[in-house]
Amino acid sequence: MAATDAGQDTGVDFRTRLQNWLPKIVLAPSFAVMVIFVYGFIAFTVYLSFTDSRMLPSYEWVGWQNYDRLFRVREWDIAVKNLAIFASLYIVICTLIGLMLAIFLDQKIRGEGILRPIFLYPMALSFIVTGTAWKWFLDPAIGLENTMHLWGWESFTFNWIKDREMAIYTIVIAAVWQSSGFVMAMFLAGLRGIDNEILKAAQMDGASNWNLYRRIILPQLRPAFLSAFVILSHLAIKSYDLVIALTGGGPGNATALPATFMYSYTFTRNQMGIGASSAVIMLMTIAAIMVPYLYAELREKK
Amino acid sequence: MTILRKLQLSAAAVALSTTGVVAQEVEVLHWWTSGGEAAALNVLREDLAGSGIGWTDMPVAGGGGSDAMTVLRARVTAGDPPTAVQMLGFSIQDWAAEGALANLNDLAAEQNWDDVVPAALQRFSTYDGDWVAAPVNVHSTNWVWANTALMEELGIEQPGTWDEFVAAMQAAQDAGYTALAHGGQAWQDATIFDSMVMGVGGPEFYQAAMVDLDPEALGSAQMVEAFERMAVLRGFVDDNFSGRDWNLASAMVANGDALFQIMGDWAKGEFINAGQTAGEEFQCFRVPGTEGMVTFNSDQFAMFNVTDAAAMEAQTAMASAVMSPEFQVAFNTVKGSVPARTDISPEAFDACGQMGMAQLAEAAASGGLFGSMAHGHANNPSVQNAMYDVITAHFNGEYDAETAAQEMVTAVELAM
Amino acid sequence: MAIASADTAIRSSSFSRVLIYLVLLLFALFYLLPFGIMLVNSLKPLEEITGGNMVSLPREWTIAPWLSAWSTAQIGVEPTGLRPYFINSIVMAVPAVALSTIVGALNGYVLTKWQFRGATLIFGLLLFSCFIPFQIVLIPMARILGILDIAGTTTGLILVHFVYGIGFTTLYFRNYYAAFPTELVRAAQIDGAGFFQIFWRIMLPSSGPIIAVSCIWQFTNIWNDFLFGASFASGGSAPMTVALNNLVNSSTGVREYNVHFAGAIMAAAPTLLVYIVAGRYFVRGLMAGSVKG
Amino acid sequence: MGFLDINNVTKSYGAVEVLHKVDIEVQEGEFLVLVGPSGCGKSTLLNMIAGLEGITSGEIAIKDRVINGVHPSKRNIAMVFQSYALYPNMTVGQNITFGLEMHGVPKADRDRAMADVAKLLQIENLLDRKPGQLSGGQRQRVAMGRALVRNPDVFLFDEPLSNLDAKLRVDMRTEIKKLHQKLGTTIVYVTHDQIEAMTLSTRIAVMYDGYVQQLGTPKEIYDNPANLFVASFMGSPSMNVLPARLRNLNGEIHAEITGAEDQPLHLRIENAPESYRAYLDAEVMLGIRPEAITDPEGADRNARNIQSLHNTVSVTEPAGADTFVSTTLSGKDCIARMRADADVHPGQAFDFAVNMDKAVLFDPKTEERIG
Repeated sequence: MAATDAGQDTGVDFRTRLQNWLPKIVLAPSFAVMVIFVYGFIAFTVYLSFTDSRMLPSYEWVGWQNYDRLFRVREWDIAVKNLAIFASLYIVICTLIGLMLAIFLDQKIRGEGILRPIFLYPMALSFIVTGTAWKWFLDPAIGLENTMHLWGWESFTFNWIKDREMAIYTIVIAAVWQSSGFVMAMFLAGLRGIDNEILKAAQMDGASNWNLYRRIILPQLRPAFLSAFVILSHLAIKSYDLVIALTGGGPGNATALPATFMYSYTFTRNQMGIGASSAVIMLMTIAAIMVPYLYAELREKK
Repeated sequence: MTILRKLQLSAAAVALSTTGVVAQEVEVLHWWTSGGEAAALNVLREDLAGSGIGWTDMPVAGGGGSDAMTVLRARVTAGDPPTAVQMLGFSIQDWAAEGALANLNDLAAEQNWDDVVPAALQRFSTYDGDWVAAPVNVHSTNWVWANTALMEELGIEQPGTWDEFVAAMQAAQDAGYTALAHGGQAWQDATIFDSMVMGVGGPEFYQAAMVDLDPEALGSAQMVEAFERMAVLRGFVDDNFSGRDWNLASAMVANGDALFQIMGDWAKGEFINAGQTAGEEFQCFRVPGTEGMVTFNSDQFAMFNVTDAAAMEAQTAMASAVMSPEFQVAFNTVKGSVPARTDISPEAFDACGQMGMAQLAEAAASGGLFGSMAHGHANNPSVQNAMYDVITAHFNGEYDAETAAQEMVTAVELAM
Repeated sequence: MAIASADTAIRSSSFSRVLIYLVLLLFALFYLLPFGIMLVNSLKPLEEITGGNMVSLPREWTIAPWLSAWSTAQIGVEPTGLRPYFINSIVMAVPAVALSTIVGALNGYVLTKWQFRGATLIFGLLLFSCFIPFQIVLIPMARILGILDIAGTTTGLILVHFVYGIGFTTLYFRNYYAAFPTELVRAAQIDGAGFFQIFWRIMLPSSGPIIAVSCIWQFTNIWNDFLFGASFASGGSAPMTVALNNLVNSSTGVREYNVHFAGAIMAAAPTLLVYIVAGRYFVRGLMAGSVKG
Repeated sequence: MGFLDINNVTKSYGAVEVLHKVDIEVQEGEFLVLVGPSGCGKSTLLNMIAGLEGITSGEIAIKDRVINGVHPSKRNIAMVFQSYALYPNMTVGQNITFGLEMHGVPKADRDRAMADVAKLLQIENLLDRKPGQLSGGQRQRVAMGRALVRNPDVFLFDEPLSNLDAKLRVDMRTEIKKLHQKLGTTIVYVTHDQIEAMTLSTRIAVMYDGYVQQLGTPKEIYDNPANLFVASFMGSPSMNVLPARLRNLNGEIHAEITGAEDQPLHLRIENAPESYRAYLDAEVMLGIRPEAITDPEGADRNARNIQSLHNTVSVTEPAGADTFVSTTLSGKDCIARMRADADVHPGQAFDFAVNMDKAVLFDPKTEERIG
């Protein structure tokens, strides 16, 4: 798609030569910034994970010791298991709700202009802002359960946030609340991008609504599914303030996630080496998801 | 260590290029950000303003100071440390070990700090015999807060032993009240655990287990007993305790919904805020079994290395102001804690405050004054948090007492 | 690029339409609930909150918490309320959003219309940078800001937000410009327009929706950031989130929940406003580019 | 030396050569059409003239100035794109004058130039509109206006009519032809549509697979295609190509083909060139345009060698002006173009009149024309 690739020519005039260099010059600062601030820092973190850094970085090499310790710490196990539960539920539920809302909103709904921002706004708020409200709402003594009791539904119980086994699901609820609207917007954009003639054709072919969606529309939303998956998995892995605001990792350590684990070890517990090794594992997980996706996407484009 | 030296070199370079603009100023990193405690800190600011020293406020709340410590690390790494930083216990020692703190020996000698500050506090304010921090207050953490009206209604006397304490709570529970108001957060769990360890084993055992981290003490029968007492307390806590903020637990006592709360002396502010008076609507007494002993934490201002003379002067002035009796009184009456100096008149303090001051002096003299593990004054943060993990897991029913004691041994070993 | 009329005219019975409306309304309620709790409690006196049900409507309405949070609440040693920090946040967010959007647009332009060997690889690397956990950059970033002598300044903070925003803005613009006809660029070249003239005169005027997406995304992220704001801004220049956190998270003080909620809503107001005002461009912009991958 | 010289130009992407030694000389005022199927390299060649793609080897010169490596805007060319490439954010007027503005032409001159062009193309009333508000034909005019206003040495057209509907395409075709006749400009025009090529051009370069297959006037190309590709690509319906054998019957050369019932049929070739003798009794490909096969009454009066051919009609397709008649020859469908009122029915045994003046022969192996 090169607009000019006179690079392989002989005898190029100055203006053209400048024009050929300009794109590279323009991209260069971003490239430099990225090499230093992203990949340099990643390299630094990888290095730290092999040192005995505690409060501040140290350069004393200790080999795999931090990784060895990391996998012996019970909290890390919990954090990883929690992430597995959290990420899978979060991604699936967000996608389902997002898709459902998008399909419903796409039915020539009156008031779409009001509903859409309502669905979308939680993405605009940080959990520093909404954390307390969520905590109250989920707290059985003052929130939903209490309100139901006041309204006369005495047998109603909703005490997940206090329950070691269930607390992680309250994190899922709050996380779904925050991002499902965003997923809805992506699917809605995908739906609106589908050629109407195809739908008309399918309807003339006698496809029922169910089949229309299953066979015609959903397959065409594949790019939206992919984008949603990538954005959601990255949000899931990076989830931090959500947990801190809602449960602080509790009850006990029942809702710790790798991101909270990493922060706690690096900055609160002065075990920067172990914190770095957990960060490296997280980065590798992200890379395992992202690299194949990026490779497929970019190769296809080329 | 070596990198920190390098950092300082660059810090010096930075300082050379930037200072000299404002004559005298202190930048203070702290997490006393709102309400009464921030207002109390303002006393200090105005004090300094009186001597022509500016105050750049750098408050970072959250996580009981852990966010502030993260920020501090960023600032030091950037070669731009604040003048003074609010700090707890072992953090001061860690930063001093990195060579990041200033030497206050001249001022301390001049003002005779060695004699007026209890030795147990000096353990944290000094490093290698050099003064590096100015202590602001002493919080004791082994207090029980009780609702007077409820005690009268249930016919309960102030309990003097563990058994009486349990009996009193049983009575409250039988009468349909919450016996023990508690918030299920790791540091709150650990706060009551401190008192249990102290109550079961006394000072020597506390020293061996929580400070010296002796594996034998950590896995001993006494430790099992301490955990069993935790389980007993768990039986008196209501079902909704998990994640509750400590001040909501205090409110339960103040409102007469709960009988007792085990909490540090900052809880007093909640009662006073509810319009109550110490010794009248609410009572304070030491956790039964820990009388004569005090587990404490102490907020201190650690002074960071500054390079030019004006900044050093301002820093010294600030340390001096922090240690002045006027500020110690003004601040601690608001904060609920007691002064870090033992030579201050208790007049200005309320009943609980006066009791606290007397007991602090007494414990300091008898060797019963110990840093609180829950508040980072018994061991370093990695061990502290490893203990948190075990205590919280046990309190939430994941371990029985035997397993918990065993887990203490392994968790501490891993964290060292 | 108007939104194609919702002509996905799938006929459905009136019964299922009622059902659809019902579901949509239920979800709207679900989404509004936490904000509702905040709003209701910010209008109550404190005793009503600590004494009673936190979900019920105020018995006595008051705007005192709002006034307090805005101008008199204690944030650190000074009772300034959130007002000065609000301005800090704007001073920080506006240039950071503008810079990262402009650079993202230029990058997207280069990556689609002036591809050279290795450009795709650079884009891949740039994209992966969106996914770096911010906690790990704290220490090395602090060091670099120190070396650059902009530690503790708003400039430093703008740099940080700019750096970690480029990945996303480049992604958005690249996907948008990929669908932009290359013939236009060629026509402009023949007409004699240079690299920047083409960008300025041809590309940018047609980039409305994606500029909106990029700005919304960046503004939300930067405005809501706490970690960088707390670590890299010094006291007086701290952004809103840090001040809000200082207001809400006092460790051992009395908690004025009504003031906290009022402050929280204030802190959220600009991002909410951006979503409501520019939100309709959001779906349009997503449609025009990013969803198509 | 011509006005626009393309000398031995090649283009490679990496190791793949996509254009092979193209050599074309265009005279001033010529209308050169590059025609060929997609992927033949015609657009690449045009882009190389425009400077939008680099030249791997060889030279391109305009007015004796070598323009390799010269920036597109410095070549004094103008280009009309398939999608018109109108800047969506500018009005029609701004679109037309953008190039002048970029070249630093003062506003007054730009406006005058714009007024002239607008008048020429009858788009005066559209000047304040945005491209989005125009119909396809109007956009086409604006795109041409944008090219015309620059008064360039060479106009480049990249399939400018392919986005229009059939009717409009014919109208615009005529209009472009008129403009060319009126202004006498030099034009290089790319299309895949052979009718456009035939109608518009003064010369055609037929391209396939990166090679110029044949360069010549429309008549040369049509009547004497250089090879089988050109023969079948140019003309619609395309030339009938039938396997045949050359026979020497009574001292005269005949092409022998088979009819619908496999009966041998012989078509005499007059004035056969010497080169045909080499192919006697060998297999050749016989190419006959549909219009060279008619009913006897409709045969060309001026033709010297009309051969009669008796064969069965398989299908008739009345198309208004003409009737297309299919018959099977040498096992292949062969199409004849007849008068509308020719009396032909399917299944009928019919006497076709074949104008052998127009017949050409190809070597089946090299696919080159013999002769």
